[in-house]
Amino acid sequence: MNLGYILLIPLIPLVVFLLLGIFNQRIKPAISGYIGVFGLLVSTILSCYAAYQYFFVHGKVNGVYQTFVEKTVWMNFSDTLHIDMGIFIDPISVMMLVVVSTVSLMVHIYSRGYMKGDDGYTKFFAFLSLFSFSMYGLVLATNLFQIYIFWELVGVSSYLLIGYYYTKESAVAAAKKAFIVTRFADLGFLIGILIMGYYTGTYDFETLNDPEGNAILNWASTSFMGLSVLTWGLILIFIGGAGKSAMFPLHIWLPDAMEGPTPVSALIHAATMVVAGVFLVARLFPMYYFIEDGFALNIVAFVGAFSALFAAIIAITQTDIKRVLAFSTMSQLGYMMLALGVSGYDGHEGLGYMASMFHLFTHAMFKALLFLGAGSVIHAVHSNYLKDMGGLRKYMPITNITFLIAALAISGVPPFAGFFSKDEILVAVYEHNKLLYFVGVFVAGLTAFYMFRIYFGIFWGKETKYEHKPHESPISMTFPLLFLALMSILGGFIPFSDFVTADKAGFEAHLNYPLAAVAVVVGLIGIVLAWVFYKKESDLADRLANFFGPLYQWTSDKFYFDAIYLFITKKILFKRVAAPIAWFDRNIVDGTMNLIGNSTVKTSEKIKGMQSGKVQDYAFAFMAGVVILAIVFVYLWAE
Amino acid sequence: MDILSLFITVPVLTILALVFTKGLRQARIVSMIGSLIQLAMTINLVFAYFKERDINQDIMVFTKDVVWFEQFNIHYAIGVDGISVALLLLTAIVVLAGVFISWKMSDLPKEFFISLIVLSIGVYGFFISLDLFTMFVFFEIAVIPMYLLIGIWGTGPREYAAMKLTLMLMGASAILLVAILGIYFNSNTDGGPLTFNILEIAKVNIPFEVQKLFFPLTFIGFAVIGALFPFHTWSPDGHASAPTAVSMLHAGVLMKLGGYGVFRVAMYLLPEGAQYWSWFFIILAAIGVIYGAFSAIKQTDLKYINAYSSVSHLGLVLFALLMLNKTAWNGAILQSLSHGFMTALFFALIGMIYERTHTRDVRKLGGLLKVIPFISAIYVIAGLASLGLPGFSGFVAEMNIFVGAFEHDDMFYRIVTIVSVSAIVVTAVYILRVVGIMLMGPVKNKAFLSLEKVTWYEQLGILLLLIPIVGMGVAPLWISDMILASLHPFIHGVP
Amino acid sequence: MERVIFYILAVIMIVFAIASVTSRKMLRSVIYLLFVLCGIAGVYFLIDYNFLAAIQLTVYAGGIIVLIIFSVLLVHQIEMKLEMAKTSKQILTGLACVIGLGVFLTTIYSHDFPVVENSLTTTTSAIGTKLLSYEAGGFILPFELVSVLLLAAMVGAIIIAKGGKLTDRNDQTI
Amino acid sequence: MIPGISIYELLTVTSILFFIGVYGFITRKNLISILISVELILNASVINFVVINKYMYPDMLQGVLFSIFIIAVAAAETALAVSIIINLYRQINSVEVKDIETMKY
Repeated sequence: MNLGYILLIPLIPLVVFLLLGIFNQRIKPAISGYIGVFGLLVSTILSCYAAYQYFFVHGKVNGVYQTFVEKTVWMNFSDTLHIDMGIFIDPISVMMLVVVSTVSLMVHIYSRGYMKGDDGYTKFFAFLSLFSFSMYGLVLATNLFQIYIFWELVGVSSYLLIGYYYTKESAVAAAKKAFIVTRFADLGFLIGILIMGYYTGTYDFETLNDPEGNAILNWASTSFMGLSVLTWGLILIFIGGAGKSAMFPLHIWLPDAMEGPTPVSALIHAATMVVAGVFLVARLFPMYYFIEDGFALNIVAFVGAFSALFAAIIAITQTDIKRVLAFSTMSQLGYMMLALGVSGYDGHEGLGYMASMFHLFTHAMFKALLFLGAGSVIHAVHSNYLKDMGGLRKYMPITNITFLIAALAISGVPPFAGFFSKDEILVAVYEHNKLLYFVGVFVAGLTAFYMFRIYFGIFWGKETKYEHKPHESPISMTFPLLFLALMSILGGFIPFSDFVTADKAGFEAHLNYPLAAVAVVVGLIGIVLAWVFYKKESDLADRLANFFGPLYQWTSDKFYFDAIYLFITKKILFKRVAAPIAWFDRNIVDGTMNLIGNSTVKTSEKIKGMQSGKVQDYAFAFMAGVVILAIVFVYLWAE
Repeated sequence: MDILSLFITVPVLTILALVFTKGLRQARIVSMIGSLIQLAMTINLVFAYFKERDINQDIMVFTKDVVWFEQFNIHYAIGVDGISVALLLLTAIVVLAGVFISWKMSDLPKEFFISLIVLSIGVYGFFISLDLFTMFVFFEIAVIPMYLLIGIWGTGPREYAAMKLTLMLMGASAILLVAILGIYFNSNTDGGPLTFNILEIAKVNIPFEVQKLFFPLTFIGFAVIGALFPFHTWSPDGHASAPTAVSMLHAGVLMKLGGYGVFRVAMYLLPEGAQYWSWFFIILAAIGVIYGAFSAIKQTDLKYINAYSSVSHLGLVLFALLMLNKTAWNGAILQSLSHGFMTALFFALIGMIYERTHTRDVRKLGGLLKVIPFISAIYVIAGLASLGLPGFSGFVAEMNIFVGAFEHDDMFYRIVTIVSVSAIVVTAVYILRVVGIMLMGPVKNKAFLSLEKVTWYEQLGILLLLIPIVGMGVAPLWISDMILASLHPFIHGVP
Repeated sequence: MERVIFYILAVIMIVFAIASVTSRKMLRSVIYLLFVLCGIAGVYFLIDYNFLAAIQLTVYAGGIIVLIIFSVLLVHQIEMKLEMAKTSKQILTGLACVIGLGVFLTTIYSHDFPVVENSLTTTTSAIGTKLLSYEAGGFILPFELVSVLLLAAMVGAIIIAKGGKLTDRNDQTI
Repeated sequence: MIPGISIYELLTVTSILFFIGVYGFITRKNLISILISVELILNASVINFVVINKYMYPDMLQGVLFSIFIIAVAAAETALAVSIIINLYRQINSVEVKDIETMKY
């Protein structure tokens, strides 16, 4: 398989970024928009072509999808360890290429309308291209270090884009928070990489993931505190992934990241970057699965399940629609982690893996659609808050329909995409652990409920008085909505299990009707409840909120996790660590040095007095000296 | 004249030319030409080095040896390997950038540029010397002009800062001199003629007891200028008071003498001593790394923030050197280079901001991204480079250091490594804090709205420094391999 | 007889020496010094160096003392009280002197001087011959040197004493 | 030599005189008093010369001759010192030691 053109996929956005970044001031905004869209379009076409080539033409040999690697040494650490740069083609990376390209292209097109007239129009497209480049690099990474490199780059593009409205204090704070929290998680990732590199002697995915390879067979050779060091490494790497994918308790940055422009939220914080954590676990899946019998994988499963539940509960009470979507994203990411966590490796055992990837795919489509739809709404009413909306279906028909499709998809209503992927996740979980299954089903119900809560809140319900009459968005914004809606409908029918599986061999997946029925029924219950609460103009919701009182308050305040983090950083790290250290430095360390200097000066002041200029004093000193010397040499030292 | 001695001769000629100049315009033109020639020579040296390396596998190439003090066998012995070539390149670039940044140095311009170039002579000489004594002489040549540069052209409590800096560095020099003499008198164990030549001494097996005694002296003597905790306190005050170009040169180049000296003298000549003492200094260096980062969080003066950040980053250099393996050493040298460019860039930017807003207090600044976009954007880039973002030099260096440090398989090393690694988070905190307060947010002061845009010489200075940062970060292979190859002979000394 | 005289002389010398260095009146101090010098001359007589005793009396008691008295008269009101050093300093110096004296005395007493019993009288002519002898062991050179020294001292003293001119011309003051 | 008086007693006396002179030299605050003390010291040493000459080497004259020289030198020195003192008094109107400490620091 010829990989040369795949190299172009990440490089084109990079060139676009450099072009727009360097000639920022000299390019007319309209042109820069076209440059950005055009660049991405080429990348998308190439990605689709690559996917076609891989899945249908060259990829499969003897029923197993092959891995194609092309790489070059980027830097040498030592004789054995080095960082390579290259491209790594296997089912999940190709699938990710398609996902990233599609969503990114849609977001680019959408942004031309959404960002129109903004000061930093060119800059915005430059950053988007930078992000696309980094994300492509991430999914194509051949080794742990390469993925880490692009991991950081997507982090920084996310930082730049969240802080895009940099004159707004809250955006700056959110950007900073996102970067630092993920950076903290990356610390775990980095240490994990170091552990992996040291104990296995390689960073290459190919070598690491080989089930017959050294790393997996010899995992038990070194242990630390009762677990294999590789398990520790995997757990630490998972921390990195959890940071990017906003898993509990590193999720706090994601809701705040909604301060960025809405297309950014759709691209980075819903469809692509946040799934990097899931992708990372999937990328190292054989290691997770084989080492220490999947100990680390169990952690992934439980963290995923808990995050899914936790986020879904919070999502119910949020009033900012973007935040609802953010928590929904976190919840769905938890789903994917959960699916990975319960997956096996061979054949049908690997259903969870495949379901997770499937859900990643469908979720990217409908969640991007939800965000873009929300963006369209926000564009129309100039507010993020549910209270400022209502009855918009009359003014924004396309947005209304597409949003409804996305909401149905995420709620798992057949035949929309979410139904298929979610069903497979639930089947996989059911086969693995019943408790987690119930959590999953419950979350599915909650998801349907909060999605339709905002759907009804926005498009139905009581009509708010609008200052400007809301109107449908321009074609540049509605086209992506329609396209993504199409994907949300059709996406579910892709036979994913043929393409993307843990052992790369593919298997026949069937719908498990009883379980599917349960999930659908729970979803519908959620929708109906939402109807009851929010469709009618009733105070039922308020009464319920009052009934739960403090519990509602807790949830609405996101269980005070922000406060806890704030306490740790501001009160403990800043006040109790950094400030004392700064004080210590100025007063103790520097004080010591100054003390040495000052005492020298003082001593010399004192000694100076001895140089009185009086001959008699010198005579006295002379005589005393002679006497002392005489005593010493005549009596004490007289041999 | 051989290729290396030109590095001393050209600045001397530049100084001679400067003596006959009048006024700022002539002085800066002459210094610029001198520095340009120097940079061209350095680039030429890089290519010549690669060519020479193919045919010459000695530890040092382009060597030359002239006796200048026969009684004590002191030679003017010079030569370079990949490490010194890299550091010479750093020096040449930073000096030229420094000249550009000082384009408008209006009081006593001639004297200012002369001092600057004298300082650079010391640095060049230090990097090419192979004779301990000559090296020491150049070291002192580099340190002394600092006093004048800060004391005369500085701001704030400049006499205090200059005095503190000079005294601490002189104190270190005194310790260093003792160490050098200690090495000298043990440089020939069978009673033959004593020597200062590094390569000669390296062949001799200095007794363990002697190494044990003199390693800490050598290490501290050099590490004070490399801002080893707790001997770093000259650095914040010194940098805060120094004029921009001097801060750049000092943090960018002069502080590298410490790491280089530790590497060339302490590690190379006293390997067993290094082995014996490493745990102790590793603790100090690791404290320095994390401590500098935390201190930087609480500072409000931009220069202080950067000075503490230097403490942290250079702590990492010493930390890596003490790891005593090739990967970490490679990281240490790369970190020296990377930090040299980055911190020089930072100080240049801080100087520009200060020149325009007349304050360095971050709390008084705000929204600069709107009013001086070029400088602010570069500041963001420099900040991202400083926090070790891939694509910039800092990442390459730090990863080498961490991977190298991780090669030690015992609890102590693991803990100190993880502590040092965690500094990357703290670094992110203080960098983003400044970026958030100073560059982003609303414009706090109406007067800022009419700030002067960036000028061509400032842009030149910035680009000079930015290009190597990005270059090293994107394509580290050639420089990293050049250094790695040069590390071979050194690593063999370590037991 | 000599013993008694010696002891008397010794007591006189010591007492007046102490008085001389502690007296708070300038002139008295000089006079006490005169007594000490006379006592020393007495010792010379006892020891049979008559010529030396004569010199002591003429040069010291006669010349130097007069010189000092003149200078006292020139620069002081005679009755002016002298300033004394701080008590602590006096005690400290006294202590150092006593210790030094102790060192001297113990050294002297622990040393066995090879004393030659004799009662030779040195004649003045012998001194004169020796002083002007230019044979081996002769003192002609030092003698001449001292004469030059005295001349130089005389010239110097005159120049310095009338040195006002010098400073006036150079417009200098200390 | 003095019948009945040993060299020790003589040396004791001269030592005492010497230290009295030293004491005076250090404690007095007046240039003339210091001069007096110096005379005491000189005399103490002169006696030593003479005594040792007489007691130990009676057939030689070196001690005596040196005494003569010392006296001559002392005379010269006193003359000079007095002239300096007078000159100084003319200049600064004082002969106190504390007024002439320009050697200080």
